[in-house]
Amino acid sequence: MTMQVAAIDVLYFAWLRERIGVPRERVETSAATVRDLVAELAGRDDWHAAALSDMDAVRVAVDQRLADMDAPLAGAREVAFFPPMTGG
Amino acid sequence: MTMQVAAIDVLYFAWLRERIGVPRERVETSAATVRDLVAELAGRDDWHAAALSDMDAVRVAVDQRLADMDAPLAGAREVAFFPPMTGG
Amino acid sequence: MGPRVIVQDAPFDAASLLDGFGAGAGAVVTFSGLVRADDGLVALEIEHYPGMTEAALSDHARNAVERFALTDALVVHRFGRIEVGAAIMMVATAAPHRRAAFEAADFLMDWLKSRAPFWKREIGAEGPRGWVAAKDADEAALTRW
Amino acid sequence: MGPRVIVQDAPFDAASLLDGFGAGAGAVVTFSGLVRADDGLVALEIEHYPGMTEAALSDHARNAVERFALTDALVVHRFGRIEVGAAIMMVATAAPHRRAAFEAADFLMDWLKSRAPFWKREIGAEGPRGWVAAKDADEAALTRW
Repeated sequence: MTMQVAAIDVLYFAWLRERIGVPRERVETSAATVRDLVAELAGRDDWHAAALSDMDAVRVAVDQRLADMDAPLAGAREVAFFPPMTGG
Repeated sequence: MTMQVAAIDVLYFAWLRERIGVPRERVETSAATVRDLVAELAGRDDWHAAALSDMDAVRVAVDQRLADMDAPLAGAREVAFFPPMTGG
Repeated sequence: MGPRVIVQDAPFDAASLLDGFGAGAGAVVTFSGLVRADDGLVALEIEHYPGMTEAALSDHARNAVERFALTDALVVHRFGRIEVGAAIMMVATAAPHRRAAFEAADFLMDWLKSRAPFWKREIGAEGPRGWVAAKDADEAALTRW
Repeated sequence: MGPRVIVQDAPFDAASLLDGFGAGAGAVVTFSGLVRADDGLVALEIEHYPGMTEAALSDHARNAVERFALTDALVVHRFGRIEVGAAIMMVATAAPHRRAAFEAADFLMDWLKSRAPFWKREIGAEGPRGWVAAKDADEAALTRW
Protein backbone atom coordinates (compact mmCIF):
# COMPACT_ATOMS: atom_id res chain seq x y z
CA MET A 1 0.00 0.00 0.00
CA THR A 2 1.33 3.41 -0.99
CA MET A 3 1.49 6.15 1.63
CA GLN A 4 -0.86 8.89 0.52
CA VAL A 5 0.24 12.31 1.69
CA ALA A 6 -2.65 14.75 1.97
CA ALA A 7 -3.14 18.32 3.21
CA ILE A 8 -5.66 18.40 6.03
CA ASP A 9 -6.94 21.44 7.92
CA VAL A 10 -6.76 20.72 11.64
CA LEU A 11 -9.02 22.84 13.86
CA TYR A 12 -8.94 23.33 17.63
CA PHE A 13 -11.69 24.72 19.84
CA ALA A 14 -12.04 26.00 23.41
CA TRP A 15 -9.16 24.98 25.69
CA LEU A 16 -7.48 22.95 22.95
CA ARG A 17 -7.30 26.11 20.84
CA GLU A 18 -5.86 28.04 23.77
CA ARG A 19 -3.27 25.44 24.78
CA ILE A 20 -2.10 24.76 21.25
CA GLY A 21 -2.09 28.49 20.54
CA VAL A 22 -3.75 28.48 17.11
CA PRO A 23 -7.35 27.93 16.01
CA ARG A 24 -6.32 25.98 12.92
CA GLU A 25 -3.30 24.76 11.02
CA ARG A 26 -2.76 22.96 7.74
CA VAL A 27 -0.80 19.73 8.04
CA GLU A 28 0.71 17.48 5.39
CA THR A 29 0.10 13.99 6.66
CA SER A 30 -0.03 10.38 5.64
CA ALA A 31 -2.01 9.42 8.74
CA ALA A 32 -4.54 6.71 7.90
CA THR A 33 -6.71 7.25 10.97
CA VAL A 34 -7.46 9.89 13.57
CA ARG A 35 -5.26 7.95 15.99
CA ASP A 36 -2.30 8.22 13.58
CA LEU A 37 -2.90 11.93 13.13
CA VAL A 38 -3.01 12.50 16.89
CA ALA A 39 0.33 10.71 17.25
CA GLU A 40 1.85 12.88 14.53
CA LEU A 41 0.48 16.11 15.97
CA ALA A 42 1.61 15.21 19.50
CA GLY A 43 5.15 14.92 18.13
CA ARG A 44 5.15 18.51 16.90
CA ASP A 45 5.89 20.29 20.17
CA ASP A 46 5.16 20.25 23.90
CA TRP A 47 1.92 22.20 23.52
CA HIS A 48 0.45 19.77 21.03
CA ALA A 49 1.70 16.88 23.15
CA ALA A 50 0.09 18.25 26.32
CA ALA A 51 -3.24 19.14 24.68
CA LEU A 52 -3.58 15.76 23.03
CA SER A 53 -2.18 13.66 25.90
CA ASP A 54 -5.57 12.55 27.25
CA MET A 55 -7.78 11.78 24.29
CA ASP A 56 -10.57 10.59 26.64
CA ALA A 57 -11.08 14.30 27.34
CA VAL A 58 -11.08 15.25 23.65
CA ARG A 59 -13.77 14.87 20.99
CA VAL A 60 -13.03 14.63 17.29
CA ALA A 61 -14.90 15.56 14.12
CA VAL A 62 -13.83 14.52 10.64
CA ASP A 63 -15.23 16.78 7.95
CA GLN A 64 -17.61 18.24 10.52
CA ARG A 65 -19.04 14.92 11.69
CA LEU A 66 -18.29 13.40 15.09
CA ALA A 67 -15.81 10.56 14.73
CA ASP A 68 -13.71 8.29 16.89
CA MET A 69 -9.99 7.51 17.08
CA ASP A 70 -10.31 4.71 14.53
CA ALA A 71 -12.02 6.84 11.91
CA PRO A 72 -10.22 6.67 8.55
CA LEU A 73 -8.84 9.89 7.09
CA ALA A 74 -8.89 8.88 3.42
CA GLY A 75 -10.33 11.83 1.52
CA ALA A 76 -10.79 13.93 4.68
CA ARG A 77 -10.24 17.65 4.33
CA GLU A 78 -10.87 18.88 7.87
CA VAL A 79 -10.29 17.33 11.30
CA ALA A 80 -11.31 19.13 14.48
CA PHE A 81 -10.33 18.50 18.09
CA PHE A 82 -12.32 19.95 20.98
CA PRO A 83 -13.48 19.28 24.54
CA PRO A 84 -16.82 17.61 25.29
CA MET A 85 -19.54 20.00 24.16
CA THR A 86 -21.47 22.19 26.57
CA GLY A 87 -24.27 23.68 24.52
CA GLY A 88 -27.86 24.33 25.44
CA MET B 1 -78.82 12.38 66.21
CA THR B 2 -81.08 15.19 65.02
CA MET B 3 -81.73 15.57 61.31
CA GLN B 4 -80.25 18.89 60.24
CA VAL B 5 -82.07 20.44 57.31
CA ALA B 6 -79.88 22.80 55.29
CA ALA B 7 -80.19 24.79 52.07
CA ILE B 8 -77.55 23.72 49.59
CA ASP B 9 -76.88 25.10 46.11
CA VAL B 10 -76.59 22.21 43.69
CA LEU B 11 -74.74 22.96 40.44
CA TYR B 12 -74.61 20.95 37.21
CA PHE B 13 -72.13 21.29 34.38
CA ALA B 14 -71.79 20.09 30.78
CA TRP B 15 -74.11 17.21 29.89
CA LEU B 16 -75.48 17.00 33.44
CA ARG B 17 -76.61 20.62 33.13
CA GLU B 18 -78.22 19.87 29.78
CA ARG B 19 -80.01 16.68 30.86
CA ILE B 20 -81.27 18.08 34.13
CA GLY B 21 -82.26 21.29 32.36
CA VAL B 22 -80.93 23.82 34.88
CA PRO B 23 -77.41 24.98 35.75
CA ARG B 24 -78.21 25.21 39.47
CA GLU B 25 -80.96 24.75 41.99
CA ARG B 26 -81.33 25.32 45.71
CA VAL B 27 -82.39 22.25 47.67
CA GLU B 28 -83.51 21.87 51.26
CA THR B 29 -81.96 18.64 52.40
CA SER B 30 -81.03 16.63 55.42
CA ALA B 31 -78.59 14.46 53.43
CA ALA B 32 -75.57 13.60 55.52
CA THR B 33 -73.35 12.62 52.59
CA VAL B 34 -73.06 13.15 48.86
CA ARG B 35 -74.51 9.66 48.40
CA ASP B 36 -77.62 10.62 50.37
CA LEU B 37 -78.00 13.82 48.35
CA VAL B 38 -77.72 11.93 45.08
CA ALA B 39 -80.48 9.55 46.22
CA GLU B 40 -82.71 12.49 47.11
CA LEU B 41 -82.06 14.33 43.84
CA ALA B 42 -82.63 11.17 41.79
CA GLY B 43 -86.10 10.94 43.35
CA ARG B 44 -87.09 14.38 42.08
CA ASP B 45 -87.96 13.46 38.48
CA ASP B 46 -86.91 11.30 35.56
CA TRP B 47 -84.31 13.77 34.33
CA HIS B 48 -82.48 13.90 37.64
CA ALA B 49 -82.81 10.11 37.91
CA ALA B 50 -81.33 9.57 34.43
CA ALA B 51 -78.50 12.08 34.86
CA LEU B 52 -77.48 10.64 38.22
CA SER B 53 -78.06 6.96 37.41
CA ASP B 54 -74.40 6.13 36.76
CA MET B 55 -72.31 7.93 39.34
CA ASP B 56 -69.15 6.28 38.00
CA ALA B 57 -69.49 8.72 35.10
CA VAL B 58 -70.04 11.72 37.37
CA ARG B 59 -67.58 13.76 39.43
CA VAL B 60 -68.54 15.70 42.53
CA ALA B 61 -67.23 18.84 44.21
CA VAL B 62 -68.30 19.97 47.67
CA ASP B 63 -67.72 23.67 48.23
CA GLN B 64 -65.56 23.72 45.10
CA ARG B 65 -63.27 20.88 46.12
CA LEU B 66 -63.33 17.46 44.49
CA ALA B 67 -65.04 14.97 46.77
CA ASP B 68 -66.35 11.41 46.70
CA MET B 69 -69.72 9.81 47.38
CA ASP B 70 -68.96 9.39 51.07
CA ALA B 71 -68.03 13.03 51.63
CA PRO B 72 -70.04 14.56 54.52
CA LEU B 73 -72.27 17.53 53.77
CA ALA B 74 -72.29 19.07 57.24
CA GLY B 75 -71.78 22.80 56.75
CA ALA B 76 -71.59 22.48 52.95
CA ARG B 77 -73.10 25.35 50.94
CA GLU B 78 -72.46 24.20 47.38
CA VAL B 79 -72.35 20.78 45.75
CA ALA B 80 -71.56 20.39 42.05
CA PHE B 81 -72.04 17.42 39.73
CA PHE B 82 -70.23 17.17 36.42
CA PRO B 83 -68.64 14.75 33.95
CA PRO B 84 -64.93 13.87 34.09
CA MET B 85 -63.02 17.02 33.23
CA THR B 86 -61.48 17.61 29.82
CA GLY B 87 -59.31 20.69 30.21
CA GLY B 88 -55.93 21.47 28.75
CA MET C 1 -45.38 36.31 44.97
CA GLY C 2 -47.40 33.28 43.93
CA PRO C 3 -47.78 31.84 40.47
CA ARG C 4 -49.98 33.75 38.05
CA VAL C 5 -53.31 32.19 37.04
CA ILE C 6 -55.56 33.65 34.34
CA VAL C 7 -59.00 32.28 33.38
CA GLN C 8 -60.74 34.29 30.68
CA ASP C 9 -62.91 33.99 27.59
CA ALA C 10 -60.90 36.46 25.50
CA PRO C 11 -57.90 35.34 23.46
CA PHE C 12 -54.59 35.87 25.25
CA ASP C 13 -51.31 37.25 23.95
CA ALA C 14 -48.65 34.68 24.85
CA ALA C 15 -45.78 37.01 23.96
CA SER C 16 -46.86 39.77 26.33
CA LEU C 17 -47.67 37.31 29.14
CA LEU C 18 -44.19 35.82 28.78
CA ASP C 19 -42.42 39.17 28.63
CA GLY C 20 -40.14 39.15 31.67
CA PHE C 21 -41.36 35.70 32.76
CA GLY C 22 -38.65 33.64 34.41
CA ALA C 23 -36.24 36.52 35.00
CA GLY C 24 -33.27 35.10 36.89
CA ALA C 25 -34.08 31.49 35.96
CA GLY C 26 -31.88 29.26 33.85
CA ALA C 27 -34.68 27.36 32.14
CA VAL C 28 -38.15 28.31 30.92
CA VAL C 29 -40.60 25.81 29.42
CA THR C 30 -43.92 26.71 27.85
CA PHE C 31 -46.72 24.48 26.66
CA SER C 32 -49.55 25.80 24.50
CA GLY C 33 -52.64 23.82 23.53
CA LEU C 34 -54.34 24.85 20.28
CA VAL C 35 -57.62 23.86 18.63
CA ARG C 36 -56.89 21.44 15.77
CA ALA C 37 -59.04 21.33 12.64
CA ASP C 38 -59.80 17.60 13.00
CA ASP C 39 -62.88 16.11 11.31
CA GLY C 40 -64.26 19.42 10.11
CA LEU C 41 -64.12 20.99 13.54
CA VAL C 42 -64.60 24.77 13.43
CA ALA C 43 -64.37 25.61 17.12
CA LEU C 44 -64.43 24.29 20.66
CA GLU C 45 -66.87 25.50 23.30
CA ILE C 46 -65.40 25.26 26.79
CA GLU C 47 -67.55 25.33 29.91
CA HIS C 48 -65.96 25.88 33.31
CA TYR C 49 -66.89 26.21 36.97
CA PRO C 50 -66.34 29.87 37.88
CA GLY C 51 -64.72 30.21 41.27
CA MET C 52 -63.62 26.60 41.55
CA THR C 53 -61.58 26.89 38.36
CA GLU C 54 -59.45 29.78 39.58
CA ALA C 55 -59.01 28.28 43.06
CA ALA C 56 -58.09 24.86 41.71
CA LEU C 57 -55.60 26.26 39.18
CA SER C 58 -53.97 28.45 41.83
CA ASP C 59 -53.69 25.56 44.29
CA HIS C 60 -52.18 23.34 41.69
CA ALA C 61 -49.75 25.94 40.36
CA ARG C 62 -48.56 26.49 43.94
CA ASN C 63 -48.10 22.73 44.32
CA ALA C 64 -45.98 22.68 41.17
CA VAL C 65 -43.86 25.61 42.38
CA GLU C 66 -43.17 23.86 45.67
CA ARG C 67 -42.64 20.37 44.31
CA PHE C 68 -40.26 21.39 41.52
CA ALA C 69 -38.72 24.43 43.26
CA LEU C 70 -39.87 26.69 40.44
CA THR C 71 -38.91 30.34 40.44
CA ASP C 72 -42.02 31.24 38.43
CA ALA C 73 -45.18 29.65 37.04
CA LEU C 74 -48.02 30.81 34.83
CA VAL C 75 -51.29 29.10 33.90
CA VAL C 76 -53.68 30.63 31.37
CA HIS C 77 -56.88 28.86 30.29
CA ARG C 78 -59.70 30.16 28.14
CA PHE C 79 -63.38 29.26 28.27
CA GLY C 80 -66.25 29.94 25.87
CA ARG C 81 -65.95 29.56 22.11
CA ILE C 82 -62.43 29.07 20.76
CA GLU C 83 -61.89 28.94 17.00
CA VAL C 84 -59.74 26.40 15.20
CA GLY C 85 -56.09 27.46 15.26
CA ALA C 86 -56.44 29.54 18.42
CA ALA C 87 -54.77 28.79 21.74
CA ILE C 88 -56.93 27.15 24.42
CA MET C 89 -54.38 27.41 27.18
CA MET C 90 -50.75 27.83 28.09
CA VAL C 91 -48.57 26.90 31.02
CA ALA C 92 -45.10 28.30 31.62
CA THR C 93 -42.57 27.19 34.21
CA ALA C 94 -39.22 28.68 35.22
CA ALA C 95 -36.51 26.95 37.26
CA PRO C 96 -32.76 27.09 37.74
CA HIS C 97 -32.32 23.94 35.62
CA ARG C 98 -34.11 22.40 32.70
CA ARG C 99 -35.22 19.08 34.22
CA ALA C 100 -37.39 20.80 36.84
CA ALA C 101 -38.89 23.20 34.29
CA PHE C 102 -39.78 20.34 31.91
CA GLU C 103 -41.20 18.09 34.59
CA ALA C 104 -43.25 20.86 36.18
CA ALA C 105 -44.84 21.77 32.83
CA ASP C 106 -45.61 18.12 32.17
CA PHE C 107 -47.06 17.74 35.68
CA LEU C 108 -49.24 20.84 35.31
CA MET C 109 -50.57 19.55 32.00
CA ASP C 110 -51.35 16.07 33.30
CA TRP C 111 -53.30 17.63 36.11
CA LEU C 112 -55.06 20.21 33.94
CA LYS C 113 -56.30 17.50 31.58
CA SER C 114 -58.31 15.65 34.19
CA ARG C 115 -58.54 17.68 37.40
CA ALA C 116 -59.28 21.24 36.35
CA PRO C 117 -63.02 21.91 36.00
CA PHE C 118 -63.27 22.49 32.26
CA TRP C 119 -65.47 20.61 29.78
CA LYS C 120 -65.00 20.75 26.03
CA ARG C 121 -67.67 20.47 23.38
CA GLU C 122 -66.90 20.28 19.67
CA ILE C 123 -68.52 22.68 17.22
CA GLY C 124 -68.70 21.61 13.56
CA ALA C 125 -69.95 23.56 10.55
CA GLU C 126 -73.30 21.89 11.24
CA GLY C 127 -73.39 23.20 14.81
CA PRO C 128 -72.60 21.84 18.26
CA ARG C 129 -71.50 18.22 18.52
CA GLY C 130 -71.19 16.13 21.67
CA TRP C 131 -69.08 16.75 24.74
CA VAL C 132 -65.52 15.49 24.45
CA ALA C 133 -65.12 12.27 26.46
CA ALA C 134 -62.38 12.11 29.05
CA LYS C 135 -59.55 9.80 28.04
CA ASP C 136 -58.54 6.91 30.28
CA ALA C 137 -54.94 7.71 29.30
CA ASP C 138 -55.26 11.21 30.75
CA GLU C 139 -56.53 9.83 34.04
CA ALA C 140 -53.78 7.20 34.06
CA ALA C 141 -51.13 9.85 33.38
CA LEU C 142 -51.74 11.33 36.83
CA THR C 143 -50.39 8.21 38.50
CA ARG C 144 -46.95 9.14 37.14
CA TRP C 145 -46.58 11.86 39.78
CA MET D 1 -40.22 22.62 4.49
CA GLY D 2 -37.65 21.50 7.04
CA PRO D 3 -37.21 22.69 10.60
CA ARG D 4 -35.78 26.17 11.08
CA VAL D 5 -32.28 26.48 12.55
CA ILE D 6 -30.71 29.80 13.54
CA VAL D 7 -27.15 30.24 14.85
CA GLN D 8 -26.20 33.85 15.54
CA ASP D 9 -24.32 36.09 17.93
CA ALA D 10 -27.06 38.72 18.18
CA PRO D 11 -29.87 38.39 20.73
CA PHE D 12 -33.04 36.84 19.30
CA ASP D 13 -36.66 37.85 19.75
CA ALA D 14 -38.50 34.72 20.87
CA ALA D 15 -41.93 36.27 20.38
CA SER D 16 -41.37 37.13 16.72
CA LEU D 17 -39.71 33.75 16.00
CA LEU D 18 -42.74 31.99 17.51
CA ASP D 19 -45.29 34.14 15.68
CA GLY D 20 -47.21 31.65 13.54
CA PHE D 21 -45.10 28.73 14.75
CA GLY D 22 -47.04 25.49 14.99
CA ALA D 23 -50.03 26.67 12.94
CA GLY D 24 -52.38 23.68 12.63
CA ALA D 25 -50.77 21.80 15.52
CA GLY D 26 -52.53 20.91 18.76
CA ALA D 27 -49.50 21.26 21.01
CA VAL D 28 -46.51 23.59 21.07
CA VAL D 29 -43.65 23.28 23.57
CA THR D 30 -40.81 25.76 23.93
CA PHE D 31 -37.67 25.55 26.00
CA SER D 32 -35.45 28.57 26.61
CA GLY D 33 -32.07 28.49 28.31
CA LEU D 34 -30.98 31.70 30.05
CA VAL D 35 -27.73 32.82 31.67
CA ARG D 36 -28.09 32.63 35.47
CA ALA D 37 -26.25 35.03 37.79
CA ASP D 38 -24.59 32.23 39.77
CA ASP D 39 -21.42 32.96 41.75
CA GLY D 40 -21.01 36.50 40.49
CA LEU D 41 -21.23 35.48 36.85
CA VAL D 42 -21.70 38.48 34.55
CA ALA D 43 -21.80 36.75 31.17
CA LEU D 44 -21.07 33.58 29.25
CA GLU D 45 -18.80 33.46 26.23
CA ILE D 46 -19.83 30.74 23.81
CA GLU D 47 -17.51 29.37 21.16
CA HIS D 48 -18.87 27.27 18.30
CA TYR D 49 -17.72 25.46 15.18
CA PRO D 50 -19.05 27.48 12.24
CA GLY D 51 -20.37 25.21 9.53
CA MET D 52 -20.53 22.08 11.65
CA THR D 53 -22.87 23.77 14.14
CA GLU D 54 -25.52 24.63 11.57
CA ALA D 55 -25.24 21.25 9.83
CA ALA D 56 -25.43 19.31 13.10
CA LEU D 57 -28.40 21.31 14.40
CA SER D 58 -30.27 20.88 11.11
CA ASP D 59 -29.61 17.14 11.03
CA HIS D 60 -30.77 16.71 14.57
CA ALA D 61 -33.85 18.86 14.17
CA ARG D 62 -34.82 16.75 11.16
CA ASN D 63 -34.30 13.60 13.24
CA ALA D 64 -36.62 14.98 15.90
CA VAL D 65 -39.28 15.89 13.32
CA GLU D 66 -39.21 12.37 11.92
CA ARG D 67 -38.97 10.50 15.20
CA PHE D 68 -41.78 12.41 16.94
CA ALA D 69 -43.87 13.19 13.83
CA LEU D 70 -43.57 16.91 14.51
CA THR D 71 -45.42 19.38 12.33
CA ASP D 72 -42.83 22.07 13.04
CA ALA D 73 -39.51 22.54 14.85
CA LEU D 74 -37.24 25.49 15.59
CA VAL D 75 -33.76 25.62 17.10
CA VAL D 76 -32.04 28.93 17.89
CA HIS D 77 -28.62 29.10 19.55
CA ARG D 78 -26.42 32.10 20.18
CA PHE D 79 -22.64 32.28 20.32
CA GLY D 80 -20.26 34.98 21.53
CA ARG D 81 -20.79 36.96 24.70
CA ILE D 82 -24.19 36.57 26.36
CA GLU D 83 -25.03 38.68 29.40
CA VAL D 84 -26.64 37.36 32.58
CA GLY D 85 -30.41 37.20 32.18
CA ALA D 86 -30.30 36.88 28.40
CA ALA D 87 -31.42 33.83 26.43
CA ILE D 88 -28.70 31.49 25.18
CA MET D 89 -30.96 29.32 23.08
CA MET D 90 -34.48 28.17 22.43
CA VAL D 91 -36.09 25.09 20.94
CA ALA D 92 -39.73 24.89 19.91
CA THR D 93 -41.67 21.82 18.82
CA ALA D 94 -45.17 21.46 17.40
CA ALA D 95 -47.18 18.24 17.12
CA PRO D 96 -50.78 17.09 16.99
CA HIS D 97 -50.63 15.97 20.64
CA ARG D 98 -48.77 17.09 23.72
CA ARG D 99 -46.75 13.96 24.50
CA ALA D 100 -44.84 14.16 21.20
CA ALA D 101 -44.22 17.90 21.56
CA PHE D 102 -42.87 17.48 25.11
CA GLU D 103 -40.68 14.49 24.30
CA ALA D 104 -39.26 16.07 21.17
CA ALA D 105 -38.26 19.24 23.05
CA ASP D 106 -36.66 17.13 25.78
CA PHE D 107 -34.85 15.03 23.16
CA LEU D 108 -33.55 18.11 21.32
CA MET D 109 -32.25 19.54 24.59
CA ASP D 110 -30.51 16.34 25.68
CA TRP D 111 -28.77 16.25 22.35
CA LEU D 112 -27.89 19.96 22.28
CA LYS D 113 -26.25 19.72 25.70
CA SER D 114 -23.62 17.22 24.65
CA ARG D 115 -23.61 16.79 20.87
CA ALA D 116 -23.87 20.27 19.40
CA PRO D 117 -20.45 21.91 18.94
CA PHE D 118 -20.72 24.73 21.48
CA TRP D 119 -18.36 25.44 24.38
CA LYS D 120 -19.19 27.76 27.24
CA ARG D 121 -16.79 29.86 29.25
CA GLU D 122 -17.82 31.84 32.31
CA ILE D 123 -17.06 35.54 32.58
CA GLY D 124 -16.96 37.08 36.07
CA ALA D 125 -16.49 40.72 37.08
CA GLU D 126 -12.78 39.86 37.31
CA GLY D 127 -12.69 38.64 33.70
CA PRO D 128 -12.82 35.27 31.92
CA ARG D 129 -12.95 32.16 34.07
CA GLY D 130 -12.48 28.59 32.98
CA TRP D 131 -14.37 26.60 30.41
CA VAL D 132 -17.54 24.96 31.72
CA ALA D 133 -16.96 21.24 32.19
CA ALA D 134 -19.32 18.81 30.50
CA LYS D 135 -21.57 17.01 32.95
CA ASP D 136 -21.63 13.23 33.10
CA ALA D 137 -25.38 13.53 33.68
CA ASP D 138 -25.80 15.30 30.34
CA GLU D 139 -23.94 12.55 28.54
CA ALA D 140 -25.93 9.90 30.39
CA ALA D 141 -29.22 11.62 29.50
CA LEU D 142 -28.65 10.74 25.84
CA THR D 143 -29.03 7.04 26.60
CA ARG D 144 -32.70 7.68 27.37
CA TRP D 145 -33.51 7.97 23.66
